This record gives sequence, C-alpha cells and structure tokens, in this order.
Amino acid sequence: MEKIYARTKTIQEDKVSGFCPGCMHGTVIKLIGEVLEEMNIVDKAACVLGIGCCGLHMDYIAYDNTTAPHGRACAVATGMKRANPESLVFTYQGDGDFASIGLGESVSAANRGENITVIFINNGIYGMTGGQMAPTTLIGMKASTAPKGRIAEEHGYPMHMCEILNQLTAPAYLERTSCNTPANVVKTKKAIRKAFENQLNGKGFSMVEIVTSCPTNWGLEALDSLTYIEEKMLPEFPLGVIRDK
Amino acid sequence: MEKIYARTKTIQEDKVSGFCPGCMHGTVIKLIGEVLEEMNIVDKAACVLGIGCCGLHMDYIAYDNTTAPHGRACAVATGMKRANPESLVFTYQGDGDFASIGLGESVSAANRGENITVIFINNGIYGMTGGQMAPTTLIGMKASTAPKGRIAEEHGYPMHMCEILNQLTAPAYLERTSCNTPANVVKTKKAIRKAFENQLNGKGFSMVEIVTSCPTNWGLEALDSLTYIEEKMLPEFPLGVIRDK
Amino acid sequence: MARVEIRSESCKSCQYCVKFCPKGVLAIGDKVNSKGYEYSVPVNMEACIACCICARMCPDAAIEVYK
Amino acid sequence: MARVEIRSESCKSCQYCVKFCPKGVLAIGDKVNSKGYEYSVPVNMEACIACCICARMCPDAAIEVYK
Amino acid sequence: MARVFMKGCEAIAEAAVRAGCRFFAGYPITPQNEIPEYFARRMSEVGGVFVQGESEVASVNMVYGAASMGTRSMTSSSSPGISLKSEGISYCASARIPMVYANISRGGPGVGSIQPAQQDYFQATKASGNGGFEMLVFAPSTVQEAVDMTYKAFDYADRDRNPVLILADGVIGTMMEPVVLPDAKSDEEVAAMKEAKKDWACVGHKLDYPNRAWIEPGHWQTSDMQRANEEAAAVYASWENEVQVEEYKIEDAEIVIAAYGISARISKSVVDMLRKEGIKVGLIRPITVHPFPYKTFDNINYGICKAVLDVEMSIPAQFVQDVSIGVKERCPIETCLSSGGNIISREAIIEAVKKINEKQGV
Amino acid sequence: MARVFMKGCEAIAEAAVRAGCRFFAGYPITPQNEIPEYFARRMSEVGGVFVQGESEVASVNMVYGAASMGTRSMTSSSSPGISLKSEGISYCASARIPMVYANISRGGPGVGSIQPAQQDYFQATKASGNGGFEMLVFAPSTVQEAVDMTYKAFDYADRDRNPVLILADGVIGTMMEPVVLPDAKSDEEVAAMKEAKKDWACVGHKLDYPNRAWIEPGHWQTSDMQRANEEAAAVYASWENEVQVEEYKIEDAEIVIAAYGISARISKSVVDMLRKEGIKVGLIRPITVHPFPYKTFDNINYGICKAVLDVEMSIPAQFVQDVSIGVKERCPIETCLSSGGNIISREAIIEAVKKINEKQGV
Amino acid sequence: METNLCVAGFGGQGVMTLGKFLASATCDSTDKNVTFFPSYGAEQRGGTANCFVVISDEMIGAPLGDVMDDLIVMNGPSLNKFLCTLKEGGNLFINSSIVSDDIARKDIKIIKAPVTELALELGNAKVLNVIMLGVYVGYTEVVSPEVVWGTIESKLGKKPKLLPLNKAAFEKGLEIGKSQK
Amino acid sequence: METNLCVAGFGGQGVMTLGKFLASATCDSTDKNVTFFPSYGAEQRGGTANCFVVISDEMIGAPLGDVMDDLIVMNGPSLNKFLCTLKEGGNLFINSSIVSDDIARKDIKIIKAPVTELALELGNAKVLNVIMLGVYVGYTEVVSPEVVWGTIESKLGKKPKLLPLNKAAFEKGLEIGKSQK
Ligand SMILES: Cc1ncc(C[n+]2csc(CCOP(=O)(O)OP(=O)(O)O)c2C)c(N)n1
Ligand SMILES: Cc1ncc(C[n+]2csc(CCOP(=O)(O)OP(=O)(O)O)c2C)c(N)n1
Ligand code: SF4
Ligand code: SF4
Ligand code: SF4
Ligand code: SF4
Ligand code: SF4
Ligand code: SF4
Ligand SMILES: [Mg+2]
Ligand SMILES: [Mg+2]
Repeated sequence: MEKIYARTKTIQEDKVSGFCPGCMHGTVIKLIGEVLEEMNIVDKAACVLGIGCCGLHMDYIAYDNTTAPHGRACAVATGMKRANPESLVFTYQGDGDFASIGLGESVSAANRGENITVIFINNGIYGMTGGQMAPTTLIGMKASTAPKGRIAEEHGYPMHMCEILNQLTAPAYLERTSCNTPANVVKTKKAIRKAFENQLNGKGFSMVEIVTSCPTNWGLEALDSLTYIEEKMLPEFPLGVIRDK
Repeated sequence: MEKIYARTKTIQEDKVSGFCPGCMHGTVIKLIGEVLEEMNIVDKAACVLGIGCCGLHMDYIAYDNTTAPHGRACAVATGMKRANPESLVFTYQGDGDFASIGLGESVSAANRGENITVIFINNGIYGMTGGQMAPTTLIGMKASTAPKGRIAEEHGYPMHMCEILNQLTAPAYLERTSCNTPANVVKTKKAIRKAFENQLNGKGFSMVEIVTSCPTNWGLEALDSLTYIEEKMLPEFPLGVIRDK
Repeated sequence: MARVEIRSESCKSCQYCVKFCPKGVLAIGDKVNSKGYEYSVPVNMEACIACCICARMCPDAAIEVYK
Repeated sequence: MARVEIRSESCKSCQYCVKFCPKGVLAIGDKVNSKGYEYSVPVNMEACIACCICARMCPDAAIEVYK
Repeated sequence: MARVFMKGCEAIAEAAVRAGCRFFAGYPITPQNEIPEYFARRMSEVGGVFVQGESEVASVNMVYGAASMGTRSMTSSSSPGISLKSEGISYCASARIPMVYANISRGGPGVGSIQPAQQDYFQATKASGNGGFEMLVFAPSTVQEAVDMTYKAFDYADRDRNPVLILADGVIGTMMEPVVLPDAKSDEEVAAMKEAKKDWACVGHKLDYPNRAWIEPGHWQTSDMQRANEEAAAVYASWENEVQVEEYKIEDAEIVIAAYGISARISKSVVDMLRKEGIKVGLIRPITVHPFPYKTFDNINYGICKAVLDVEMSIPAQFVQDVSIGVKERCPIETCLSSGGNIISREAIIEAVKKINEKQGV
Repeated sequence: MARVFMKGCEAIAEAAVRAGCRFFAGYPITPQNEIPEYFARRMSEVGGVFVQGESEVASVNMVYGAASMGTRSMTSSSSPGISLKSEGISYCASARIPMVYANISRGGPGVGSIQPAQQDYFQATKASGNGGFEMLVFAPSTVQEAVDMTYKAFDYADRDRNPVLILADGVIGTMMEPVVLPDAKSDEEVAAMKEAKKDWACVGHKLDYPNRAWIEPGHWQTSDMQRANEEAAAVYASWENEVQVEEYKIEDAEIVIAAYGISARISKSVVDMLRKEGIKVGLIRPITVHPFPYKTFDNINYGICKAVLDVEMSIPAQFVQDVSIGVKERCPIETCLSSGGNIISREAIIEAVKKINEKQGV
Repeated sequence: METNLCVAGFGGQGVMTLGKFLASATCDSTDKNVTFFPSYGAEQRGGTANCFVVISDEMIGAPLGDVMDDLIVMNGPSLNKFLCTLKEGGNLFINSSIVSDDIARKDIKIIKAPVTELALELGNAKVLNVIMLGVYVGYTEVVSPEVVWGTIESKLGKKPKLLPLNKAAFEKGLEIGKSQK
Repeated sequence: METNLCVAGFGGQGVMTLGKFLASATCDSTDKNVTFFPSYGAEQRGGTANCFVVISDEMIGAPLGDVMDDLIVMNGPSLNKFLCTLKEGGNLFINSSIVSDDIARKDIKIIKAPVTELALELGNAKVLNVIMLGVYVGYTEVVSPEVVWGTIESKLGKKPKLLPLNKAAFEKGLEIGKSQK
C-alpha cells in the first residue's frame, strides 16, 4: 500500500500545534509546507511570522523563519528579499497584524511591488490576545473591545484588503480564498503555489487572503465556525481572484 | 471704495510665511482661513498640523492648532474630535506625512469614518526635508533619494489616496483639486467648505486632496511649476469628486 | 483497498474529517488523548475510497492516507 | 473704478498675479523688499476690473482688491 | 468602605474612570488587555470615549489629541507597545500635555515573553522617549496601590502639565485582590477640570491671534526650545518633595533588601519570614521610581549592614544602578535576579539573604 | 593617505559602505538626510541595496530583515525617529541580530528643533527600547572619529551579534572636515562575512528541523527567555575591555571638564585656551558612552581638584548622572549646559570654569 | 496563617473559575487578605491552565508561592508538574476520573473525587470544576459553603437556568469533601 | 593660528557654496585643519543662511566660534545679526550693493564690494558669491587663489559651460580684494 497523503515534512514529526481545535491556522501552515515540498523549495524558504496565533507554530516548522514585530512583517520581508534575492520570502500574518497595526507597512510594500508573498489570515478577530476587534470584524460581531458588537457609526466597516491593494498598480496577484470546504482548501493551496511561483518568476507582490475561523474567540464549536464562515464571512469577503497580471 | 477681497484675518497681520516663492501651501492656508471666516467658525476650529512645510505657518494662524507627530495627524484629530465633538477638527498634511509614514493612521481613521476633515497637500515630494521621494512622486521624477528618478520596478508607482480611500465604506466625501489656475483655486475653496460643512453635519470623514507644487524641490521657477502641475501631475492625479455621499 | 491513519495525539477533535468524509468512515471515538481530546477514529474503514478529503481538511495534519 | 493693493513685504515675486491678471495690470517691479524679493507692482491700474483673480492666486495673501 | 475583588488591570481602569478620565485609547497586548476591554464596557456608562487604536502609535497620539482638548485621558500597553509609544510620550512631554499611561510590563527585550517582568526599568525611569524629558513614575506593589496611584496620577498630570507613568508588571495587572475604590468624581467635577484647561486647550478661541491655543511639541527657535526645557526642568526639580518610599525594618537591619513593585512585595514577606528565624533583614521600597529616593539609603545603619540585596526581575539588573547611587559604596551590593517572565521566588530571595548572612558572618 | 573634505553624514555613510554594509534603509529627517541620500547614490555602485522606508518603523524592520540574512546592514535617524525605531532595535537585540545605526541627534523632546543637541543621552545609553538590553554606544567628536567608529561598529556588531549605536549630533552630522577614509572591504571579503553567518541567517537550509535558521526575538518559555537574557548579559559584561576614553591633561588639573561628543571637542579647545591663561583645566571624554568609563574618574587628582564641570547640550542634564557615579562625591560637580539646539559656546564654558576657579579659590 | 492553593488542569476545565470563585467568596465574607493569580501561556486553549489562590490573615507577599499547602489537580500532566510543590502534610485534591497514576508521596493527604464522571452523570461535563470546588470547601472549610455558593450564585446571575445544575454539583462536591475528612 | 570666518546672507545667495569652496580648497592644498559648518532654519528658502569656516594649524575645537576674525555679509539683516561677533581688528567683507547701512564700528577693517551689481554686470546674478570669494581670498590670502580656483573648477566639472563666467567672477573679486589691502 502506498502512502498517497503524507503529513508534510515541514512540520516537525513529534509536535502538536498550540492552535485551538478546528483553527485553520493549522490548515494553512500545512498547505504552505506541502507547496514548499512539492515545489522543492523548502531550502530556499524564509518565513516571516507576524505576531498573533500564527506564531504558535514557529518552533516546529522545519524551514527558516523569523518573527517580525507586530505588523511589520512586510517591512522585514522587504529587507530579507532585497538583501538575499535568491530566497523565497513570505510573510504569514493575521488581520490585526496585516491590516491594523501593520497597515502602513503592508500597503507600502505592496505599492513598491516588493517581490514577496503575503499569506494573510483573515479570521475577523484578534485571536491570540483574546478576541479584540480587528479591522475585518463583521458589523454586529461581538469582540471584547466592542462588547455591543461592531457598530458602523463607531467603528466603521470591515476592511477589504484585496480590494484596497487592487487600487495599487504594482501588485501582481491578489486572491481571496477560504479553508472551510475541501474545494476551498484545494483552491487555497493552488493560490499559495501561484503566489510562490510569481515570486520565483520575479513578478512582484502577491497576496493570498485566506478567510479562516477563530472558533475560540468567535465562541463557536469548530463545526459551527464552518457555518459561520459560509453564512457571515464569505458574503462580506467574497472569494476569487481580484488581480492576476 | 469698498474692499472686495481682504486678506484673511486668520493669518496674522504683520507676518510673512516661511514658504518658498510660489509655494501653494500658502494658497491653501489662505483658503482655509477664508472658509473659516465665511462660515463664522474660526472659534470652533482646531487644526492639526502634520510635520512638513505645512508647519511653517503654525505660529501665525489665528485659530487653535497643534502639531502631530509626523504622520499621526489623523490619530491626533480622532482624539480631539471624539473628546470634544463641538470643535471643527481638521488636519493639514503633506504627502509624506499622510501617505507614507502616516498611511496606517490615515486609512484607519478614514475607515472608522471619523468625523474629521483632512486637507491633504500632494506636492509629490518631501518639501521640508529637501526633496526626498514621496509616495506620490511621479515616475521618472528626480528626488534626492531617487537620484535617477522614480523607477517603477524599484519604487513602485505613485499612490492615489482618493482612490484608495474610495475602497472604504465609511468616508463621506473625497475630492481631488488643485491650485494651479484661478478656476481650480475656486474649486478648492468650495471643496474645503463642503468638507467642513460635512463635519458640522456629522457626515463623517471628508478629505480634499490638493495637487500643489514644490517649486524649490522640483527645481523649477514658480511659474514653471504651474506648467508642471498641468502637464505632469494632473494626468497622473485627475481632478474631480471621487466620493460624495 | 484504502486506509487512513490518524495520529491520535495530534487530533483535537474538531470533527472536520468526520463531517467531510463522503463515506462516513470516521467518527469521534470515546477515548481521550493526553491533551484531553476525544480523537477521531475510523469506524468504517472498508468504505474508504482514499479521496484524501479528511486529510486535507485536518488542521492538525493528523491524518495520512494509504492506497 | 477698481484698485489693488499689494503688500510689498509679503510678496515673494512668484508672478502668479502677473500671469493670471486678465488685464495686464501687474508686473514685477525692480525694487527689492527686505527679504530680497523683487515685488509685484501695478503698472496699469486703470485697466483693473476688480476680478480678484490676482488676489486669489497669491499664495502669500499679499493682494487686496477694492472697488 | 466596601472592598471589592478586582483584577489589577480592571482596578486601574476603574480608578481612572473615577478620577475623571473620559478618554482612553489603547491597543491589545498581553498582559494588559483587560484595561482596554474594561474601558470598552465602562466608558459608555459615564459618557466617556473608548477607542481601540489601530496601533500603539495611533493610540498614544489619540490621547495626545484628546488631552489637548483638556479631557483627562489615558493609554496603556506592555513593553514592546510602550516602545512604540515613546515618540508620542515625548511629544506630550514637550508640548506639556497632561496624560496618564500604564506599562503592565512583561519579559523582554523584543517581543519577549508575556509573563510578568521588570525589564523596562531604565526605559521607564530614564528615557521613555527622545529628548531627556522626565515624568513622575509610580511603581505599585499591590492592586490597591495601583488604584490609588492611578487616581492620583491625573492630578499630578494636570498640575504639572506632564505625562505620568504607572510602571506595573504582569503580576499586578493580572492578579485579583480586594481593593477599596476611591470616590468617583462627579460629572460637574469632571466638567470643571476640563474647563480649567480651556486657556491652553484646543477647544476653540475667538479670532484673536495671541489668545489662540497653540500646542507646541517643538520650537523653530532654539532659544524658545531652550526656554521650554528650562521651564520643564524647573518642574522636574520641584518633584523633590514628591518622592515616596517605604522603609521597612531597616533600623537594625544587617541586610537591607532594595526592591520595587512586585519584587518588593515578595521581598517584604521574606523579611517577615526571616525575622522569625532571627535574621535581621529590612527593606527599602521606592514607591516613586522616578524621582528616586536616593536619600533613603542614608537611613541604613551601615555600621551593622553587611550588604544591600538588590532584588529585581531583570537580567541584566537595572534598578541596582539607582540603588548603588543611593548606597554610595557604604556597603556591598548583591543581587538576586530573575528574568524573562519568571516571577522571583521567596526561596530564591531567602537563599540570597542567607548566603550574605553566612559569608559575611565568617 | 589622502584626506578628503566630507560632511559628517556622508562620511559616516561612506565608512559604512567601506566596512561592507550592503543594505541601508532609512527615512528622511533633518539633520541626517545626507545619510540616506548618500546611500541612495552610492549603493548601486557597490551592488548594495538602498530603500527609503515608508517610516522609521518600517526602516528599522527592513534592516532587521536584511541583517537576518547575514548582510551587513544599517539605518539612521534623528531623535524622534530614533524613538520610533526603539521597538525594532529591541527586537534586534533580543534576536541577537547584528546591525548598526546612527542617531544624528537634535533638540528635543518631541519634534524639538532641528539644530544639534545632546538630549538623547539616557535613551542612547540606558534604554534604546524595552527590555533592558545593552549596546556598545560610540560618541564621536570629530568627523574622522565618526568614520572610524562606524567602520569598526560593523565588526563589533558581528562579533557580539548585537546592535551598535553611533550617537552623534547635528554638528558632527552636518559639518565638513578633512577625513582619511579606511580601506574598502573587497567584494570577496563582503561575501565571506555574509557566508560566515549562514548557520543562523535565514538564507535557506536543507529540510532538517534542528538545522533550520530560527530567529527569535522572544521566547514562549520563560526559562528560555531567562537563558537568552543571561547569555546577552554575559556579552555585555565582556565589554569591560571595550571601554574607550580620552584623558586630557588631568594629572595636575584643578578643574576637570567631563563631556562627550561635540561638547567634549569644544571643551578640549577651552582647556588649551585656559591653560594658556594659567588655569589648570583637564578633560575626561568618554568615547564609548556605554559602557561608561567610570573608573577613569579615579584618575583625577582629587587632592587638588576643585570641581568636575559637566558640559553637555542637554537641559535637564543627563550625562552628569554617569559622571557623578564616577566621581563618587570626591569633589563637587558643576554643570554648564545648553539645550534646544543651541551649541555650547566656548565662552560659556570658560565662564563656568572661571566661576569655579574664583569661588573655590576664596 | 497563610494558605497557598494551586489549581491546575487543562484549559477548558474551568480551573480559573474555580480559583476565582473561591478567592472572591473569601473576599466577600471575611476580613482576610486574598489573592488570585492566573498563569497563562500564549495559547488560547489546549495548554495547561493553572492558578494560585493565597488566603492570609496578614499581608500577602507572593501571590504565587513556591510551596503549596493545597493542590487541586484536574489532569495527569499537572500532577507531574506540581506534585513536588506540595508541602509535607499538604492536601492533594485529585480528579480521579482522569488521573489514575499512583501517587508515590506518602507524606501528604489525598482527597480523590471522580469529578469528570460525576459531571457527566449530572448531565453537563462543564460543571466538574464546581464539584471540585465543593470538594475543596467541604474538606478544608476555608470559607463557609454558604458564602461560596452565594458567590457562585451572583456570578451566574445572568444565567439563572444554570443554577440548579450548579447547586447540585456544588453539593455533591461538598458531600464528598466532608466525607473524606 | 586659528581663523574664524562667518559668511551670512539670504538663502539663494550661494552663501554655503562660498564657504564650502573656501574650506574645501584649504583641505586640498594645505595640511591645516579646517571645518565648514552650515546653519539652517526649517525653511527651505527665504530664511537667512549662514555658515562658519574655521582654519587652524592646531586641532579645531568649536566649528563655530563665538568671536569671528572675518565676517562676510551679503545682506542687511545679517549685518545686524553678526556684526557684534566680529572681533576687534577683524575684517568685514560687505556686499555694498545691498548693504547700504553705515557701519558704526570703527575698530574693524571694512572691505566693500558691490557684488550683486558686479554679478549682474557679468550677466548672471548667481555668481555674486564667487566674486565675494575672490574678494576674500584676494584680501586675506588665507589660501592661494590658484588652489581656490582649482576647487571651483573641479566642483563645476559637470557644467564646463559655466567656467568662463565663474573665472571672470573670481578674478574680478580677487582684484577688488587685493586692491583694498
Ligand atoms: C507592538 C505589539 N502590540 C501588540 C502586541 C500584542 N498582540 C499579540 S498578537 C496580537 C493580535 C493578533 O491578532 P491577529 O493579527 O488577527 O492574529 P490572530 O491571532 O487572529 O491569528 C496582538 C495585538 C504585540 N505583541 N506587539
Ligand atoms: C518621526 C519623524 N520622521 C521624520 C521627520 C522629518 N520630516 C519633517 S517634514 C518631513 C516630510 C515632509 O514631507 P511632506 O509631508 O510631503 O510635506 P511637505 O514638506 O512636502 O509639505 C519629514 C520626513 C520628523 N519630523 N519626524
Ligand atoms: S485563538 Fe483563534 S486564531 Fe488563535 S489558535 Fe485559537 S482559534 Fe486559532
Ligand atoms: S520646500 Fe516646497 S513645499 Fe516647502 S515651502 Fe518650499 S516650495 Fe513649499
Ligand atoms: S480518505 Fe476520503 S473516504 Fe477515506 S476516510 Fe478520508 S475522507 Fe473518508
Ligand atoms: S480533522 Fe484532524 S483534528 Fe479534526 S477531528 Fe479529524 S483528525 Fe482530529
Ligand atoms: S483684480 Fe483682476 S484685473 Fe485687477 S489686478 Fe487683479 S487680476 Fe488684474
Ligand atoms: S502672487 Fe503674490 S507673491 Fe506672487 S508675485 Fe504676485 S503679489 Fe507677489
Ligand atoms: Mg486575526
Ligand atoms: Mg510633500
């Protein structure tokens, strides 16, 4: 019997992630590892982790990585890629990291067309710090810093990072995917692959925005979080290729 | 004989600005003062100055003002307006301030729909510090930090702040004007008035992006800078109302 | 003939594999791993068609598939 | 009958008023103010129609218009 | 007065509300999330404003803006977030804007660890930003003290037109203990406090150049800048009388522990434990860590004191430098340190004391 | 060796290039704009990278990234911009990333004034960010020294895997004077320096968990964090031998001036002027301001020394605190200060010296 | 007199709530000093969770002691981690549903309660912590059961539906605790 | 021997360039120590601009002295500001085209040159600084005129078209300077 689906070697054999049950950070990290292996570029990879739950796996991914100050992953990646163009440099960031504190760094790197890849995990909340409002929190969604739920008049509306970056000329590739169904997982993996290929081909800035879940801070069981993604998140954050040049 | 065009009282009688000859910072500050006087709201005004040449007049405008740390004017204005909603709070910022170091603060305040007014002076360069590249520097335009001119591959393309903010749901009003002709000066004044009225009416975030000149760092005589605006800046930054809700 | 292997120590009982398996091969068992999670187990292995959906959906890379 | 007044000390010789005056009322004079600028002066005041264009264009609020 | 059982962070926030704080902006970071979260719930009840800033930089500048309106305003963060606020704090100091902020500090440097530490001592006491400004810095060792200091901090800030820093740590921030809360300022009092600042605050002034509010975080003219710094320095000098310190059983002490904040609290209980064993230990606990109570160290009986033991949760040691300025080589100084989020243990302190006791006894 | 006439900022940049610096990211701020502008012209000639960051925060983090690749990297700024870099610098220290940065400091606090000052002394020497890390901090008093220090700084940074700070001021940054430039490292040497770091740099490693590069600016486990801090503290302790100081005519000095950077240079010329008048003045000039040459103050002949005169361009005075730790009350300390961008004048120093001379002479 | 208690288990077992209820009840009903100190990791869930409660007649120094008077252990890993901190003669309260290990130490008192099972029997796995709180209070009488129940009641105030269940759980625990005295 | 020179005028008058040419020439041609220190305001233009050049056989302490040996003044406001810094017996070089004020001090040497007019005569208002540099060098001989010209030549290297004009300007200045000795 042949193994037709193997655990990626980029995750350390004997380790269990610190992610909560059903958290899709795990899914995405697995996909990244699979793509690196399939493309045979694990030994070129340099991952810049944002600060947030994404960092929970930093000690058991098997490729080079560093942690950027909260929000600054795109700036750190800019330095890494320009200093060592042979490397495949990608950031892995949450919505608080990429779209709130790091908004300036994110948009500026995209505008310069840095030849890096951004994996942007949009779970609509601050996971690691315990459920504060993110720029992508849905209207009406409760957060510990928005106890009555996000209110448009007070907090404004959810931010659409793909669409914002699509206003810039430089970015090569912007796609929004999710991991809530098998089909979407496959699409996410393809998108990650494409984003990495773009970098190897010198096409410049690519971003995959992945709509995921935070069952813990959404206050939902893992399975229910899938429904929430389908019914609430995706209508606000429609999936698809926004830019591909 | 009746005085039909008087120097605005909001600029101190016996002072001469520190702006260079032909610099339109002066024009805009004059227009702001005129609008405040005409609307009879000088005594409600609180101006948040960005850091840049805009600050050169802080000691002789006759209304309340403070200077924000470079780039943070929208955050400072957020605090001022929320703490004292009766005030008319507006920022006055350059392109380095608003669109580079302050990009995060600018976009975030717009996204929250803060009930403030932004006067954004786009002169395509860092004026005060002596001609470094700004996010709005044109392709090919020389800057002290881009000695061969802005190169798309290395620096990316000029940023269009009106269009980027137009991706957000909250902003009430976004218009791009200029001051290079009498007609445009009149339009700019109208736009400033409208932006102030919006705030008094509680409509939320309004921004007037004003395409101006920096004769000194463009290396042009004042008159030639008018031509440059017409021929180079305006094709890249087309004038008009981008959002009005 | 197909087979899945589940690392019980990695499983966090999210049930994604259970939900998405088209053949009802998997279920949450009643044993608990050292982290306190009731892990997923194959209850109908014969039905497995090695489609890998379970493995693909598992956030914790707990599943491997053989054919 | 119209008239413009120019504060010579405020003028920085940018020539915007000169360029945009539809009646050619203004010109840069040959006197220099204390900052070293050759300031604008009316050379054809009779032609002035008090359109205020010069005043509006002046970045340094140096011009006032009377009618 | 009824005591209530509260978490340090929440108690700090409630004390601020009661002191009349009506504007808070902050950004999440462990272990101080309960401060913004508490304000998020509480501010709407008192007609105040809570804003989750998009970053620490934005948050401190929102406070700079709100406080420029005369509104009592506050922000908080933890170690790396405090670094990001440093430019904004420096602006507040330069523009003489009253505001209060808290550092619920954690392990460092860098992102460090989220557990309690005292690694930010020098930053807090010597340089919370560029330009050499100073602040009153209070270091609570109980939740009650954190409450009282926060409440008082707003008065100091207004009096001096200067930022005030509450330098707490993750233990104070996350532990719960009984506290007695101070009286809440009435709406009238809050309004009056704001009104009192209207001359310089940006709340609007009649068109009249010299009377307009002009808030200046810098000066074009070097002479103006120097004058501003001289004025600020005069305020700093006036704090000589603000120094607060606890002396505990130092008269006959053969070993004096010097510690602040949570380390001091743990050390104090060690003093009692060791005294029961007959070891004569005392404690000096700076309550204001800036200005520092250097003179208190003159009260040590150096004739019998074998050593001063610096106890702090920082490696390398920092607080020890101020201690040594106070001690002036009149006796040796030993250290008992932990770092990285490890809370100093009573056992470690006891061991350190005993080592001194034995060694010097020989 | 030919001397060339260069502006301080440009000389610093050229020295960095010659030391093998191949990545610079910075953001404009007066009075250091000539550093990024020089790199903008120069880097393309040597195959290096210049990036104008969108901010100081972005710039320091670009350097954190580039240096994580083993590339010799640098950033620079001036006072408020340095505050914004403080989180990033703290990350570099925590992750043990070698990098060099310069503060061409100006008046403060806040945005301050753009003229030269020494208001950032405490920030530079005690707390350039959260977490209590330390750095070698060099304070040049001539352009030549700025060149030599910058050149050497990269070696120290690599040796210690730690940031190094050049603490200059607006005079050093904007003045021109003749300098002799050090030899440029060859392309081979530059490549070899990078290669030497490839074990820990993120340049890519074979799929093999324990060998991958893992750059950690913090640690989940408090024990790991403590160990990291202990290791860093050991490096800091090793700097005892790195202390550099200039002693000038202090053997017979009745008045010893203590000053660093530009103030020291001006003071030194005052020493010569006053000596000609028969007043016995000397100078102690710390070249490394961290670690500080405390012990040098033992070399003062306190039997005849009437006072130490602290000369610095900061109000309130800061450097004086380290001076007083060195002096240990063995003689009085007086100050001669300017602030806000006012360059200290020889006349003011002379006056201060004479005042001491007369007063104490009575 | 100072009592140091450590409560340790998985995240999700209500360890923090247990400690908080106890400490809060002490504050409400006595003049004693009391501290509650939670200890978290970076993970939101799944890590080990533990907290420390100190109750004392005098000022409390360390809100987390090195040596514990009482230890409540809800799962296996916590037993391994904390057993050594329990002082000679101290009380070990143990969730015997999950912790099956034999306990080597003979110098301590061991109070066993199969709280996981009992909770399931009561119909809700989540009340295991309230049962254990009952056991602890019943055994130690550090605070009166009535006061503790009062605290639980007021904290659950917003969800009155849950009261009967919790009441039953608490009483079950009390009973077990008292019976093992 | 240390010479302190201050050059002061409007922005746009080439004050900084004058100082830089002089200092640079000194560096190139002598073993002396020399510093050039510019003093700017926040404005890019229109403010007063001034710079300081110190030339010395010994180490230079202050790159900007309190007392000047030589003062070059290009406009009225600068005269008011800096005249008091000129030492007794010092040299005042003055742009007599613009600065018409009578100079009250009798303890100094005054060297007048109508450099604005002369520059216009030469056909380019911008060379007034090069004329003044010529005046200064011609009068003081602090560095040889050839070396100064060499420096100007090399700095203007990229714009050879401007050389004849500048040469004429410099020589004109030298002539005036020498003639007033
Ligand atoms: C400068 C700074 N500010 C704040 C924090 C605290 N912090 C850690 S993670 C985080 C937010 C994480 O949210 P997100 O980026 O959405 O990631 P998620 O956990 O949801 O995956 C914050 C605010 C920090 N570490 N550093
Ligand atoms: C934190 C910080 N960084 C940098 C500066 C220096 N600085 C002053 S003005 C300016 C840029 C001004 O450019 P812009 O905003 O376009 O305004 P302009 O002068 O063109 O009107 C900069 C970078 C500063 N004062 N503070
Ligand atoms: S807190 Fe949310 S984002 Fe973080 S690991 Fe848990 S589920 Fe995932
Ligand atoms: S430098 Fe440019 S922006 Fe600044 S005042 Fe001069 S012309 Fe205007
Ligand atoms: S491989 Fe497919 S059929 Fe087999 S268990 Fe997994 S999901 Fe079910
Ligand atoms: S998907 Fe993975 S973690 Fe979830 S229940 Fe199945 S095996 Fe367990
Ligand atoms: S008012 Fe009109 S016509 Fe008169 S001078 Fe001005 S521009 Fe010319
Ligand atoms: S527009 Fe104003 S500044 Fe310009 S030349 Fe005319 S009067 Fe002078
Ligand atoms: Mg998130
Ligand atoms: Mg600009």
